[in-house]
Amino acid sequence: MIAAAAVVLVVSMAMVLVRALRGPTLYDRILAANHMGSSAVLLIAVYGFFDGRPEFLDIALAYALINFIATIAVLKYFAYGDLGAAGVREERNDA
Amino acid sequence: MPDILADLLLGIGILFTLAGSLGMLRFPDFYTRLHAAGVTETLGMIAIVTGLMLKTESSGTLVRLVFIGVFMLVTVPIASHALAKAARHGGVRPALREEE
Amino acid sequence: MARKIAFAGILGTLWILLSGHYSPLFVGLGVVSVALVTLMVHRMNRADGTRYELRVRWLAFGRYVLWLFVQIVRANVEVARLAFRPRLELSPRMVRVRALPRTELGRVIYGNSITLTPGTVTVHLDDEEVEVHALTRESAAALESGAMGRRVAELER
Amino acid sequence: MSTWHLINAGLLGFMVAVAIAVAALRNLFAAVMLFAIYSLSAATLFVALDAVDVAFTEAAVGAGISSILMLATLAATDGREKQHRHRRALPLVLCLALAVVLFAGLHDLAPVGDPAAPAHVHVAPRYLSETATEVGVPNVVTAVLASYRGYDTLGEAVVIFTAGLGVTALLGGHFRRRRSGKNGDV
Repeated sequence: MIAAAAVVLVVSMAMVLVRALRGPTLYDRILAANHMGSSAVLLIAVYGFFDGRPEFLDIALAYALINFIATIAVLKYFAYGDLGAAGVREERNDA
Repeated sequence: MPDILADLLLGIGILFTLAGSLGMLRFPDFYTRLHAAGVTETLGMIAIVTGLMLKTESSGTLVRLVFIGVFMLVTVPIASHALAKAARHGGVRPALREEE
Repeated sequence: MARKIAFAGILGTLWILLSGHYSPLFVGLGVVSVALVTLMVHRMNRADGTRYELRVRWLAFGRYVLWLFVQIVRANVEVARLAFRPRLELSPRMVRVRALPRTELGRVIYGNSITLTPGTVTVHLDDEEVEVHALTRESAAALESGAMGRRVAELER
Repeated sequence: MSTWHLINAGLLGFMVAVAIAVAALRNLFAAVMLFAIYSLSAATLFVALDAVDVAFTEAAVGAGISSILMLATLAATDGREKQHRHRRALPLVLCLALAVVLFAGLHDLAPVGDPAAPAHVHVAPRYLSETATEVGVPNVVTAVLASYRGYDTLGEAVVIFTAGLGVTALLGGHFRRRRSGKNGDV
């Protein structure tokens, strides 16, 4: 079942990749990249078990962190056009 | 017995992962695809991670799996919400159907 | 100060759990890392100055998580069925729901719970209401019944 | 064809597809997102090849930091690629020639995991057997990078640090100006 899970995860990543290539909007691509990141976390975890080396989970864990931070950073860029802006505070001042 | 349960959970996990990716391909606009992505990242992820938990004896591995699961459950809705908000902010109009 | 110590304690526990090595060199490296991160967070707090209070009824919160899990499973089955159906039967819509929780933390829990259940995504959240994109009429109706909002409101104290 | 081959073929296929799409795309923001997917496939591929430490670096630097750096670059420039007017025959010929050379060289590579490969018989056995007593770090790759090749790594770090300083000196003023202008509007 572990091998099947790994293969299915690769197949589903391929499906998401098609979405990333087709777009059409930029946000579809960001969503696809984020989603592929989540699938990759699962794939790395499953692959560790498939290979008999569950220590690989450290990478899955690190990747889960990076995936989230990268997505938020990218979105912050699109929302404020600047990575250094203190987005939350600006918004609170507006409200 | 735990082994059968683990395989069952992995099976459920890959079923929902596949459903999420299929939705990503088939659903008509960005916002609906966001829902599809949620399927993989919630139940698909929970089932796979729990299935793997049942397959391990080492406590270190267990701790890491718990961290992965909890961390993804905390971050996934934040990322989805940020995406939805950014897309609306960026002018992506949702395709709506209001039949009533 | 108590906050800083608690924060450093959490980081240290995390380090020990993930490291698994207890030689002086590694514990020393861990202490240095924890001290550095605590210092950085201390300076960041000074920069943006926002504080968040985590005050919920923890027992009720545990019950809520279980309830939410059941909702997540149900919603997942629903959306997965839609994805596998040969004909797409979506009726996407935007709905506005009054935000029942009063506190900031309650509304954050509410908004995240809505997003976490597939079929509904919080698009906007302010003091009065949440704006939600729903995949089907059923998921929108389930949200408009307000069951989730009431449950989150009960967590606040 | 085993699962391992399937996974590797799939991930390599992703990388090829993404590379072609990036070359074809004119919207640079979309290209940055595709590059993130490229790095991610590479990182997963490194895991499948047992190169855990490289995978770690690729995930952190390739998918995390570089996407953000590329976006910061786009913030300072323009989001669309300019149309090229010059001829493309020469670059194409060069690329094809390079590909031929690389494919010819592929022949001489040792198979993955071959214990008799030249890289595995020279100093590697000593690193593997002596790291625990000589350095005392559980990860051999860390021991090699930080101790056996410590000066080499120090040199690399100096180069990267200098490059970072240079970029900060060039771009820092630009971003500060932009931000102060923005605050003035609010």
